[in-house]
Amino acid sequence: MLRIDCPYCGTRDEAEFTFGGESHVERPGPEAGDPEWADYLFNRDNPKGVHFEHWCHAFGCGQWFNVARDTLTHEIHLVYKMDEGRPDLETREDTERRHSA
Amino acid sequence: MNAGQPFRRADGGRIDRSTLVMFTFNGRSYEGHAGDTLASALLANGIRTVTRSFKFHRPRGIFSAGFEEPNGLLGVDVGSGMIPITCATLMPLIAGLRAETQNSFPSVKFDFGRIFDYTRLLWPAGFYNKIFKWPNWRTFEWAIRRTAGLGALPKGADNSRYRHLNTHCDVLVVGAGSAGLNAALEAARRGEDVLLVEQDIEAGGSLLFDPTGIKGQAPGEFLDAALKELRAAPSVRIMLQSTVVGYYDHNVLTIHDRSAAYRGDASVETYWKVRAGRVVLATGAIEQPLMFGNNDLPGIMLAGAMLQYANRYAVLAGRRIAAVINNDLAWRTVIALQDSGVEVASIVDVRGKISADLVAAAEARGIDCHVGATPLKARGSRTVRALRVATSDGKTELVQCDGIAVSGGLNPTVHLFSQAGGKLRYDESRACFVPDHCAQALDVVGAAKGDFVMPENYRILPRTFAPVDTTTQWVDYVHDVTVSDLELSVRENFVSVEHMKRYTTTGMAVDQGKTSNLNALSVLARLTDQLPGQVGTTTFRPQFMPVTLGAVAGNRRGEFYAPARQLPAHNWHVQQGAVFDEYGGWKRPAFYGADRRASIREEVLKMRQAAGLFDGSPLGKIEVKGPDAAEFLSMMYVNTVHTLEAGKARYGLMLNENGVVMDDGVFVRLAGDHFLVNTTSGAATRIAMWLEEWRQCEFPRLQVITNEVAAQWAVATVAGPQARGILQSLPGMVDLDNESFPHMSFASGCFEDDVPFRIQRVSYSGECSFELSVPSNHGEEYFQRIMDIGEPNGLAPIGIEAILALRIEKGFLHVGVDTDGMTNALDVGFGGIVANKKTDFVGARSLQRAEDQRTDRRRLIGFEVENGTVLAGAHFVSGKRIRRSEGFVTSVFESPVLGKTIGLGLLERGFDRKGETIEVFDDDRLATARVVNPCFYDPDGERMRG
Amino acid sequence: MGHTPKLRGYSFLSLAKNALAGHRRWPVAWRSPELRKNYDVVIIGAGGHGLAIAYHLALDHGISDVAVIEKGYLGSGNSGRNTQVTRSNYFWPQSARFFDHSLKLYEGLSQALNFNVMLSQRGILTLAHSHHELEGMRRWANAIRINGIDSEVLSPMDIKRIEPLLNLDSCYPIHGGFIQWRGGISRHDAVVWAYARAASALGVDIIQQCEVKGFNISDGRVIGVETTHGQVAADRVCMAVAGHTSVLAGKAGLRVPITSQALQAMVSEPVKPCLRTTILSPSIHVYAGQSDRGEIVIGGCADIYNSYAQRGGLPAMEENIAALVELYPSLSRLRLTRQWAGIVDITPDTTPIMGKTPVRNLYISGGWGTGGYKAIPAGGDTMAYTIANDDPHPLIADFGLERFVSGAMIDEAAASGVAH
Amino acid sequence: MVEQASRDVTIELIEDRTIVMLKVALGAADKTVRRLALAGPSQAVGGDPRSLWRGPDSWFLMSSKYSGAVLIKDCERKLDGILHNAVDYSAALIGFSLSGPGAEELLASGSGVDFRFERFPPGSCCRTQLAQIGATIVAAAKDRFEVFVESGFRRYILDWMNDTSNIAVLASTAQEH
Ligand SMILES: Cc1cc2nc3c(=O)[nH]c(=O)nc-3n(C[C@H](O)[C@H](O)[C@H](O)COP(=O)(O)OP(=O)(O)OC[C@H]3O[C@@H](n4cnc5c(N)ncnc54)[C@H](O)[C@@H]3O)c2cc1C
Ligand SMILES: NC(=O)c1ccc[n+]([C@@H]2O[C@H](COP(=O)([O-])OP(=O)(O)OC[C@H]3O[C@@H](n4cnc5c(N)ncnc54)[C@H](O)[C@@H]3O)[C@@H](O)[C@H]2O)c1
Ligand SMILES: Cc1cc2nc3c(=O)[nH]c(=O)nc-3n(C[C@H](O)[C@H](O)[C@H](O)COP(=O)(O)O)c2cc1C
Ligand SMILES: [Zn+2]
Repeated sequence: MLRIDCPYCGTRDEAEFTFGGESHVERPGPEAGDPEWADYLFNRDNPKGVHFEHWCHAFGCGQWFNVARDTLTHEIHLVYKMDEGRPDLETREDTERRHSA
Repeated sequence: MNAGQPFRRADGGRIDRSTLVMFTFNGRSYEGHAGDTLASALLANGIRTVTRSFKFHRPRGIFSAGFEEPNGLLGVDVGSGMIPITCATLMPLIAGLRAETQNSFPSVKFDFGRIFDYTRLLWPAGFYNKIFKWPNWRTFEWAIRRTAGLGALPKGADNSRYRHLNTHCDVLVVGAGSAGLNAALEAARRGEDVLLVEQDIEAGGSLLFDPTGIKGQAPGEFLDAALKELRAAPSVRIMLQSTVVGYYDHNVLTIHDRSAAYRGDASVETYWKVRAGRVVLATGAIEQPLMFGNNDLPGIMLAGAMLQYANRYAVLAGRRIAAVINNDLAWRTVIALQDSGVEVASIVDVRGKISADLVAAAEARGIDCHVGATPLKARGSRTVRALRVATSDGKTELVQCDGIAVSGGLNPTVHLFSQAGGKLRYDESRACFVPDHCAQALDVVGAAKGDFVMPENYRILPRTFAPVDTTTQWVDYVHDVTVSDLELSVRENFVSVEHMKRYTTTGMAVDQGKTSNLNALSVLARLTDQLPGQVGTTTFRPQFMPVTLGAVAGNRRGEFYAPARQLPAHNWHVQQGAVFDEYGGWKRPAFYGADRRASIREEVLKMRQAAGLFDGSPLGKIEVKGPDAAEFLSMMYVNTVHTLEAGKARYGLMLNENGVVMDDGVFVRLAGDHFLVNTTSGAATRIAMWLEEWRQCEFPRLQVITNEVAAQWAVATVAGPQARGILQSLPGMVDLDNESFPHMSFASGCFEDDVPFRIQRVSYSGECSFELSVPSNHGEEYFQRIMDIGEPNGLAPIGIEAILALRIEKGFLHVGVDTDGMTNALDVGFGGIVANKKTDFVGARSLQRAEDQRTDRRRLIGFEVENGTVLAGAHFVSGKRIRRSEGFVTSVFESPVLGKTIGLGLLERGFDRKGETIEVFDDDRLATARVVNPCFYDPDGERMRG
Repeated sequence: MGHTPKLRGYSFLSLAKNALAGHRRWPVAWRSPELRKNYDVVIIGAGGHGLAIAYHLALDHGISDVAVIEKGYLGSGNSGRNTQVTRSNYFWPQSARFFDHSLKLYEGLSQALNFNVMLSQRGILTLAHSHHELEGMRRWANAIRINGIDSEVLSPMDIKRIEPLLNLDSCYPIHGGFIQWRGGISRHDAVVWAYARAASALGVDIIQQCEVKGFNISDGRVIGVETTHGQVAADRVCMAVAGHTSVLAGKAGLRVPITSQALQAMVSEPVKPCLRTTILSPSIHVYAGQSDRGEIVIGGCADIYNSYAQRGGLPAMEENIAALVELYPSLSRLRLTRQWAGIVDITPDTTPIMGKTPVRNLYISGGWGTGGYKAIPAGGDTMAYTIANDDPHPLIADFGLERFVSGAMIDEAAASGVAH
Repeated sequence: MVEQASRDVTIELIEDRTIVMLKVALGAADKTVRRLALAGPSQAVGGDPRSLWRGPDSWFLMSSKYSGAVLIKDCERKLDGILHNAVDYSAALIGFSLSGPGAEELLASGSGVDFRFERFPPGSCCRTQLAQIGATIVAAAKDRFEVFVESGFRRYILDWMNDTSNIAVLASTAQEH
């Protein structure tokens, strides 16, 4: 069970959250061609490693926020707010290398 | 010595001799003491053969004294039914306990199933893959199925209660042996809050039986002092009879707590979920058996277990035993055994060189020592009588004994460590796998870490099998896997440890290989010329010990399985004779009265002829406010939003980004910057979250906020020719006449009794219809008030089924019923609205794809049945011999008003097929129907607008 | 499907003969050859699909210069960890045709491969918990019937007769359901091993413990792969790596509409026969049946987030067990022994992705999600055809990647909607 | 009104209170807090009206003195120029007061939040999942909590609390054997 650190409420159980998939996906305008639109609709980063994704604290404060989580270890490196761009984990200081032994 | 318990020592042990506990085994009565386990009590009574093995029905006896037990898995009844596969070594002896052998017929002493043992050669590992192919597997399956299964489901209802508990701690210490106690003490002294969890009925681990002192203290003294200090510390909680069974992500662990179990209808099992800052695994180590001929005979037991029976339970597992061992530590155990009254006839150590001190100590006690000897085969039919040994000088010798203590060394209990994602390392000096590293916040201490001994005091020889018939050397006792099975697996190239596991099923039984995995991979290593470290282990997974399914479910059963809401006027509906059903998480009146069909029909007629009162409270209501509210909603709806005037409502359709219809409903402009979005009942929460997701994630620049307000309001929908008159009579009601309050209007106000209300004129039934909202705490009162006014005018309560029928007559869409996961806005007749919308909206771009624009898509149509019966779910078909589905019936209603059966459906090219007669297929029956406009009743909407 | 000449050797007679010889004469089930530098076809992933493709290439198309390259042990992916449900009760004709072809191949598989895969057609019983759900199920059952596949709508009483332990009046009362009697289970490992044995006998090289790390692509055409054992040249390459499809396709510069999630399964202690069919409840999200060894095999919804961890989380497990106990109260005293997970490759419309890719001579068989076990025989057959002819087999013509651009999705979830 | 009492926990209905749900634009949260003296994150503060933090952009205002209309008016006055929406939510929620030594354990049966005194001292407020449904929980005093859920769940949550506390009593009696 994941324990996710809501930036507003603190750490809570996975069951309180909904998962929104990849973050920072650009929505193309209506003028996009079919391939570009299909890419936006269906193709997602699906890395084995750090995934930038968004979650909503649905049973808590109702806020969406971003999470950088490793899909192999489930380790959460960073939680950041919706309006922040995709971070560079190497350079950010507040990256939490949680439990890294 | 106790006459009733011939193998009970005269004194010693931690049992309560003053309390006799009666129990039965296979129908016969026996006695034991409080503090016994079922296993120790059976042994005290001299019961050797407790069960028959799974595949070959060989006699088996108690093999261990803990959770690693592979044999003593019995049916046990302590007042909650005969529970199969209960571990006798963990089961506390309780008065009135009934135990049964499960896998034998007619009795455990004589079992016909033994035929499989005598024909053992025919049933090697994976035999079923090679045969039973002709004519097919099912021909044989029924018979095989009957022989499988370790026990049978208990009969009767389950009278135990189950619950969940969540908890948090700074440090979770798993295991209360010396290592765990020390870890708990240290943490407690630092002031951390500690949860110390022990699966046994008392704390102590090997302190309870191992006489070796700890830091100069006798084991008992250390234990008492430690417990005293821990019990006095306010930040320490100690849980007994509680097994940590799962180690999940982010240091969440689960505990199966049986401390209040086994008490008939007062039993409670608790399933804990612990969130631990740090975890200390002090889970000890499991002694491993050695492989030799007939090493599964009753009477053969792990050496440490024999010591535990002797010292903790005062039970002799044999009167004159042999010991078969491969390490120095076991010498200590065996000598301690002798000191505890178990006569040790001889020690057979497979190693060539042993410290003279050990031999001297043993010989001083009169023990015959065979150094560098090889155990060959145990003798005996239902219990061990002798052991044949090849001595170091090449001779064979027969050691007479009634028990054999085996020790193949210890193997750390690393299950939880592995579950946590930890990686293991093979430690050659200890011939076992020890924890290496793990990304979660945990420490491993004590025997679990491999710290049971210094290597120089251990000198273990890697385990191997004996040079005798490998079909008689057991590796996995539960699944009856022998060394020869492993050989076969290697011969056939199942050489990956994972293939061997699956091919032979080693380690896949309920004990998950606690005494077999290490031996199996040692054999594999030997057969493939590898080191065990190269072979590796299979994966440990939850559960560490089998957990009752009921405990995992907790009290989330019956009415608590899925929470359902009650309507504000629930009691009123009950009084009206409502029959309730669950719709989208609400208990709602399906209809009123006894007969489903008749009631629905009658309610429909009443609504059309006079008026109906329907509870629409579950409809979603979301307020959307802000200067950009209109722009936001314009993105969310297919429909145009800006042109809507304040106080007016508009019907709208919402799509997902793939163009598929998600929801429909009416939205109201309360004021320039303030809207009220009505959603369907089933989608209320989903749409509220959908709007928030777009608002927060995609359109944060828009100045808009949303409030989900549905729970505040009870909604009484009053519709029908008499509706206006009835509602107008409510004192304080706004003017409802058609000029001041036409169709699709909204107003709010306050009744004379100060109850605020909102009213909107929208219709799902096709009648003149008003949705009146009052605060939900006034719901019941207002339903009654409206009824009082309306009853003389023919007002009747209307259930949801009638409403769903009424809307069919109007051809109004029911999203999710008349649409499926592929229906787009164009398929439901929104082509014109889409074409007219000038701005972007969610799903718009998808509708431009060629696929979405195809005219042969399945479109929403109406139909009238011409011939036969049609039910929802029937298909429109073409073709005679080979049929092809052209779509399906989504809704049907035998309309009393129209006097015919009508329906809606999705039909290929549906918009172009008006007037066509089509075949309708249902369960091999055919009917015919004519395609018509999907509005059957009052097509011009005069009643609705009138 | 023709019989493979070399595939004899497993029978009652041979078992008896070998027993007399102490089982010392059994041949290897498959060879473990060295990886060569060059193959006509390289298949990545020795799951059921990869192995079945290789088998059919060799058997039906005479292409046996084939390597199946597997990063772990063969069957270590989802084929070796699934809940074995085999059925063809699909809604859309394209799916039904494909999956029924697969079921028919399953029906003859033990004989064709001379290996008992233990196909047990005890029925797949889908439950409806409300009046309206039953209408939806009737729609589904009729579609199946029109597709020429068996399905029978059942009343609650029929269901009680088939599964007496089901609680008809649970919190989700059972209003009815439908059954495909030809549906059932078979033994997952046996299927993988049977194909491996057959492919190996036909000359296919199965290379285990060797990971494909990248592709050699020249002029938009694949010419080989890079592996942990070195470079391998190949005329044609097929990816059959299930949960790892995105990662591997990425190495060829492709983006695919797949997310990888952990789908869990779990087993109870083995008990005497108590469940006959596999029951499946789309609205409670659980399915369960009893294996021939006696364990109750339980599955349900996937963990909600992307994962490659191959282990299941707690919420989904609890959800599945609570649902099971609600449906079968008499299982409450049974115990759970093990819980595991596989990484499933989920597509937006839950239909697989099969066929060609934008890279020439690179083929894909993926997106099997929660339901590709039942597709193994047909997947092997049709992909082998596709690779041999560089043209999609008619049965899978609609399963290509193009559908995501055109919008021609085949959404089975709309009709079925549960992981199985 | 006492709804239920087991040996270790008493459940009482919280009656006669007004609740207003206030939402503001996220960017204006700080200003709002200042103007209305609202509770900070994860807090419940104030006399009457008191404010319960629901999230960075939302509060419940509760009062036993003022009507919803009065509270809403007050918000409108003080939040002039700030995008906000204050709605009467009094009927939407049902509140219970849980008191006694078993109260914390009762909550712990249904929620993973750490309700121990040191971690969730009086004045703390959280929104969480309790027995699968959304709940707002306030620590009122030692061994006393307030729980607010949607009023439609009244029957469900009462039955659940009753059943759960009965099991707890059964478990602790059994242990005393
Ligand atoms: C718990 C669970 C239950 C399921 N239940 C059912 C069910 O009841 N019925 C059903 O029909 N389906 C079911 N499925 C789905 C089914 O198991 C899969 O769809 C199917 O097995 C996929 O087969 P495959 O051969 O494509 O993939 P896999 O069997 O996963 O094989 C892919 C192989 O590729 C290997 N690989 C990956 N990357 C590389 C690389 N770079 N180099 C070399 N090798 C690589 C992997 O190690 C793996 O062995 C279930 C799945 C799970 C997880
Ligand atoms: N002779 C033997 O059989 C034997 C076995 C193991 C350890 N030892 C000795 O014990 C000493 C080490 O003590 P230790 O504390 O490391 O081990 P220990 O065996 O004394 O204690 C481990 C404790 O952990 C408990 N436990 C294990 N898994 C658990 C789980 N999942 N949930 C709850 N409880 C669990 C066990 O019931 C046991 O009480 C060493 O001196 C070693 O030589 C002897
Ligand atoms: C249908 C099926 C039945 C299984 N039955 C058992 C079982 O009875 N005992 C057991 O230990 N594991 C059983 N397993 C689980 C395997 O041990 C193993 O966990 C699974 O194949 C995944 O592999 P892994 O755990 O090594 O990753 C079963 C797996 C499947 C797919
Ligand atoms: Zn939050």
